[in-house]
Amino acid sequence: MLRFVLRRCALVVPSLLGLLVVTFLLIHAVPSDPAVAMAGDAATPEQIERLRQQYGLDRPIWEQFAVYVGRVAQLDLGESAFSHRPVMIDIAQRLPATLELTFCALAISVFLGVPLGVVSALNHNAWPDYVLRIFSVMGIALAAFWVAIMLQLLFSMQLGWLPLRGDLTSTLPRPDRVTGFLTVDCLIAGRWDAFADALRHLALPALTLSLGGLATIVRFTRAGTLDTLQQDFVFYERAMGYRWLRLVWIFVLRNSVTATVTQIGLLFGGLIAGGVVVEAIFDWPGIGSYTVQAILTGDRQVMLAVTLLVGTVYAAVNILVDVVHGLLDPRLMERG
Amino acid sequence: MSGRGRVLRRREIGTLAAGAVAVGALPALRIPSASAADASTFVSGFGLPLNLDPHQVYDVPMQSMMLNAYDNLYRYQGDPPKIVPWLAESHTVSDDGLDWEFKLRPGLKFHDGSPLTAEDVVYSFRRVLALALAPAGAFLKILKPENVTAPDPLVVRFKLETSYAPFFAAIPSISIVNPRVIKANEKDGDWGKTFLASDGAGSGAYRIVPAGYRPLEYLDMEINESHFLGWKDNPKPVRKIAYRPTKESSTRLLALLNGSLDCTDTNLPADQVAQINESKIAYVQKDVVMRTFVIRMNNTKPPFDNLNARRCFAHAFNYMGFITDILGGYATRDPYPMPEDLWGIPKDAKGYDYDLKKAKEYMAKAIAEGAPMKRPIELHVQSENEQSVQGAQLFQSDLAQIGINLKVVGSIWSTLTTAAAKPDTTPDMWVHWVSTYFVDPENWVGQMYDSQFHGTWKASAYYKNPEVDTLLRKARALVKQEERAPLYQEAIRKIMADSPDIWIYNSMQLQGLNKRVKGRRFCTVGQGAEMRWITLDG
Amino acid sequence: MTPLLSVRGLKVSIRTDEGIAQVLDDVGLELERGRILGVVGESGCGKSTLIRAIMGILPRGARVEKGEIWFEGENLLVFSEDELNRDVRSSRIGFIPQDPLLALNPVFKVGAQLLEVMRWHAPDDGARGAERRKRHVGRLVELLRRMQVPDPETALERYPHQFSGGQRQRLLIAAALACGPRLVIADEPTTALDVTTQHQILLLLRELVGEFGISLLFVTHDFGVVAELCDDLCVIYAGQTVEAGAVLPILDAPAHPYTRALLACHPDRATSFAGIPGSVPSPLTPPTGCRFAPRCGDARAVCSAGQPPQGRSGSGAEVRCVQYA
Amino acid sequence: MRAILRKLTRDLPAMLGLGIVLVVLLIAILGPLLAPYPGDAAASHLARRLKPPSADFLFGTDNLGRDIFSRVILGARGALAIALTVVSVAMLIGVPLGLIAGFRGGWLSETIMRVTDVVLAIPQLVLALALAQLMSPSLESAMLALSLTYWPFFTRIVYAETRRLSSSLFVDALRGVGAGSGRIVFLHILPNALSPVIVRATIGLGFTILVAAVLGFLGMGATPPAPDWGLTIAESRTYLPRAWWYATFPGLAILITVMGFNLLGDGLRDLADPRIRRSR
Repeated sequence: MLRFVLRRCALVVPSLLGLLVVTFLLIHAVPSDPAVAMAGDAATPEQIERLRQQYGLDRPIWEQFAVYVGRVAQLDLGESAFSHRPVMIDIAQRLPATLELTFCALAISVFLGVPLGVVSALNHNAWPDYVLRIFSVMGIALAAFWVAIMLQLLFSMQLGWLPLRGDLTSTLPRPDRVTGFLTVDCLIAGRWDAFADALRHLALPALTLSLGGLATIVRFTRAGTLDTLQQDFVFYERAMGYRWLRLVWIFVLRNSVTATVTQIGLLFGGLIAGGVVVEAIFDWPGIGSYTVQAILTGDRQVMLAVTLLVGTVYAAVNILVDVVHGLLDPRLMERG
Repeated sequence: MSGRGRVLRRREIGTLAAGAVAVGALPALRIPSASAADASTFVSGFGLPLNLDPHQVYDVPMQSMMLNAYDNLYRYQGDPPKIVPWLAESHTVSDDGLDWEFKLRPGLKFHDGSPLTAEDVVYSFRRVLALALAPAGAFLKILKPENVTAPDPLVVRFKLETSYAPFFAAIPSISIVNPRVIKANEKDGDWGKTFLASDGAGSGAYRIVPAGYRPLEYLDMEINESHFLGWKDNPKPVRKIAYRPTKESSTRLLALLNGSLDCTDTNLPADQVAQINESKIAYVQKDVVMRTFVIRMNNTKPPFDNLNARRCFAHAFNYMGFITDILGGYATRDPYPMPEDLWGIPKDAKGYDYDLKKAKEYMAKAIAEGAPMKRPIELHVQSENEQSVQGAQLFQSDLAQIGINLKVVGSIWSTLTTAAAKPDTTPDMWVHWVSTYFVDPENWVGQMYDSQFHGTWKASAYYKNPEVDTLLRKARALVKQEERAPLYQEAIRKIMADSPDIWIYNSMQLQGLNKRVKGRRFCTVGQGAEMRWITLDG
Repeated sequence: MTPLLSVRGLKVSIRTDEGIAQVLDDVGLELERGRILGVVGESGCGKSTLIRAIMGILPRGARVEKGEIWFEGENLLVFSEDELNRDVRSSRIGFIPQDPLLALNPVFKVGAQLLEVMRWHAPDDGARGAERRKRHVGRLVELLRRMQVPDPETALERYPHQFSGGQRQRLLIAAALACGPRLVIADEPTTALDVTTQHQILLLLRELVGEFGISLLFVTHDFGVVAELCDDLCVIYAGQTVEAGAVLPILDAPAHPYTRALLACHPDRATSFAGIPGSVPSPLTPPTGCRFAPRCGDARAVCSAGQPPQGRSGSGAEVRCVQYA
Repeated sequence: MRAILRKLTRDLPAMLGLGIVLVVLLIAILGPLLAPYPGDAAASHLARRLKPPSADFLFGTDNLGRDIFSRVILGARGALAIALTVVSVAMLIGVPLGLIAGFRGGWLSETIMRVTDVVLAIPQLVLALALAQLMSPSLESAMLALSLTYWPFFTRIVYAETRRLSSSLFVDALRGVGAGSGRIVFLHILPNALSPVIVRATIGLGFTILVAAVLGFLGMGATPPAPDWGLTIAESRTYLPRAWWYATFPGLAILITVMGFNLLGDGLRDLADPRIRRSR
């Protein structure tokens, strides 16, 4: 088990390096000159030239790359050319917000999607299956920004149940930062009011973000369950008089979620990057809006760092997925 | 006997129904909404600058932030803007315009309680010059760090290299910072750049709360009880400012309408005005600001190197249609290359009007002179800016009528400014605003049409007229407004005759405000973001 | 005394995309207490559907059109799904599946799966909760030991794939017996095994019938197995019982042409490797007369005219063939 | 074949999907003929800005007074063009790579699959945004970015299928009778690997339309005055919630089209997957 995880981790390093090369080349091919943007609105050409030298932007690209990789190896992601803040700190502040949102969205997708997928499979080619399939496809097909605005109109404006935007009501003091996860920090500080408030702020963006994943999870759970239901052991278990609900929700489900778990891993990477629109509409202080901002201003350090980060999270989640697979299906673990 | 196969079905439907009931029950979990804001907290929708250091960043959001957290020697106040003493009581200038002396008020204090003296002002200016970032632009060429001195704890002296009239106009752009706080947080002689990017070291009416800051997301400030102006003129000031800028225009509107935002930023689209004014809770404040909207033409690229061609384009834009219908009338037609109400405008000069007949005539002339009017022309716009995109589309459909093929190309600010650094990469045409960094013709015509600024985006028409250069340079070196005004008038007449760009309007700033906001004072510099005058009802 | 299990005139149809398939068309069999009945037929003749019908787990689209299934004096066909699950499966009818690897849930420990069955169906001995579970574990260990599963205590903590094929089949036999059923249905339980293991399992089953006082319904396509194990025999062809009676007389003197043909194909007795010409007719379009007529060497005109009547052969078996009418 | 078609016709959602796809295709082909104001792709009519739906303008008008109904119809062609281009390019890159990696094995296969992993790890939106900068925001850069991030899916599918098939008995048999590699790959493996590819492509078409809309929303996709659905929704943000028709109809167009492709793809997959087919 441990060896398995270590081997997977070792495989990740060259992949990340490859990712870094690709991103680096790509970003450096972009014609916008960070020095111009950095210098600001009222800058003179001389000021711009000075900045170019100061940040080594006049050096050959391979040299810039070598310097960069050297620093990344020491876990130094550099400093944003614009905010002059260490990128590491910005990311450490923002990543938890995005992860919190992503986890909640995934949780909604999974807790709704898996049961719906099973129900759909049990009613294969009957009306509940049709209805569920159409609705779950609608989940993917609905543009997130449209859903987001509609949810805002309904829940924040019309009904007034949930806050419109942000991660915490502006009059509430923030809890001390321990983990960076707002809800967790609220709990650590024993701030129940802030905790409830933070959860309420999470609701709409998480719901919006969950829709795309929901459909995928319904789809794969349905296929997996259909597949499992064909297996001999299901007939055997029925013949042996297993209780129906336990048969479906325990004995069948555990066999049919392997494909779903793989999808969760793939979704996770997509959700982090795909949260951009949702974060923008709900003013969520996460990594998505940070990325867009970096791209719009041409902040190379940040673009590189974010790509590296998303790549790492993606790889980590996929290793985790493999581990979960192993736990779900003991046969895989033995094959290694 | 068919019952057996169906037993399953009944169960499954049961499961489904149970799910539906559970979903239906969710609203029952409703929790009463927390009150949006109390009467001591102002939730501001003003945008946040890239970082908090007023010596590194100088743009519109920074202006509105630093007016609250920092103080300046002089400050623009009122509408129309007047430059008034602030930390300084008064100033003197020598006849040659080279020696400037500012006298500070006594008893000034920073947020940490330490006294603010002339030495601190000197440090602040030297820091600006050493960092040489955006706000240094106006000073780098005319001021050496060693020529800023403090002969007395209350006197700051500047000795300029050359006479430069806009020097005084740019004084309010420099914030005075607390060297003791900065030096304590300096790393490798970086002038505390990293520290001040996310913290405060000022003396302003409000104090930055570093724990309440996340770049471009949120910022909290709390009141500075011991601000040098005191609070007698505003007995019930805002205790806390919560900057919560919105990213989406729809969210901004909704937040204002549900009371969770006390003011929007100042870029409210005209089409949202009616919706806000119809609400019970908010209204739209209209203010004329000095911010001109211009379509640039690259005068080095054919056909724009041809005067008749440029005039043709200038006559083909539907100025009033754009202003009346698309901007809902919330802008004033400004045919001049700078704000109409600024001094130095030649009121007798006639601008270009929307007249496709004239445009056609000029087009014929241009073609006769060999200008390639039929080639596809590219107009670059900032994709994220709805207004410029609409303007471009309007232009496109009008030009199509006279047989000119205009292509609208979406782009982003950093790409555009990079491209504008060289004449051959500068697009055929592009669109931008020119905001007020300091209230002086230099901010517009001076930097836009003096050929010495070629290579900066502001001068991206690559217009070159030696007579204009001479006039602008002469005006720049004089101190007295009476002497400078005629020079600018003359220069502008010549520029307008050459039609290097298409000047469209001067902006009217639209800002949504909650009705509980009272006591707002507007000034075009800072866009009414100064909070110390504001009181919240209720 | 009435038989333990008696199936009479069972007709089952399945709705498919192509139309309605008559999978079982008048099947009958009787199983006396304490005896072993072999059900024999080629694949596709309806053996699995018969088993499924007895256990009340027909595939989707299937319908019992006619017939009765009497078990211990009750007609199982009037039982609801719940009643079957509560009162019949495992507790009164045990089941041994064909392929023990596919029949065991691969991702659960064997113990968890066997205990799940006992949890719901083991006779109530008054114990509850943990105590009941402990007794079940004890009973299982005892059973596994009887089944000669090595290391029965730890066996419960292992996963199905960690056993050999023979061991897995022993586990499943234990599972079938765990709740004390009167009847055990075995669906070709030895097909997936090698010959030696097959023989061991058959011996074990033979012993268990007497030992546990059960009756065994043994489905197979292999006459060799029938000869080795069964007391009675029921031959099914194309959804119909064609010959039924005691094993030995039938093996000695098979009456129905199909039985004869099947026996002729068996390696032990085969005279040629010709097999039976043709194939089992599609249940969608069954022949009008005798189902076997198209493949029958002795077919006459009357065979295709209508359903042959039930008759009795010289050895006392019931035969569905005009020859014995 | 007929049996498969019949099964498809019995799958209601899949038929619904097929119907939608056909209608959208028809609209895309006949667009300018169907639109009541075909000139509104580019024209502007300031006098009738932001009019609600009426008999003249079924879906209302937009911020430049253009008929939204016409623009929704005219937008179908662009949406399909994007989707088809992206998926074709992705298939052209992905399928051959998958075949090579699956059939050849060794270091080449290893390299291809590692590169595939790397590309899969690049956040799609980041790449799209970066390319939009690189080539200035336009439909072309959006399409390129989407193609460049979508091909690994095909590579993975084809790789898996090829591996499965090339170790199968019948390929061994072909090798035994001396069939050449090219012949085996193109005549035997490719046709067999095709059905999962087609399924993926169908779903990919819907997916691409959606992501292109998101890019348009972020100002990184189609440029004005293209009657692009995503772009139209992006433009409408300022006018919500008052001009509800502005976002709603293009939104519905995206919804219905994407749903059509997805439902059809799901239906096709049910047919293509032998395990699921068995259950019928």
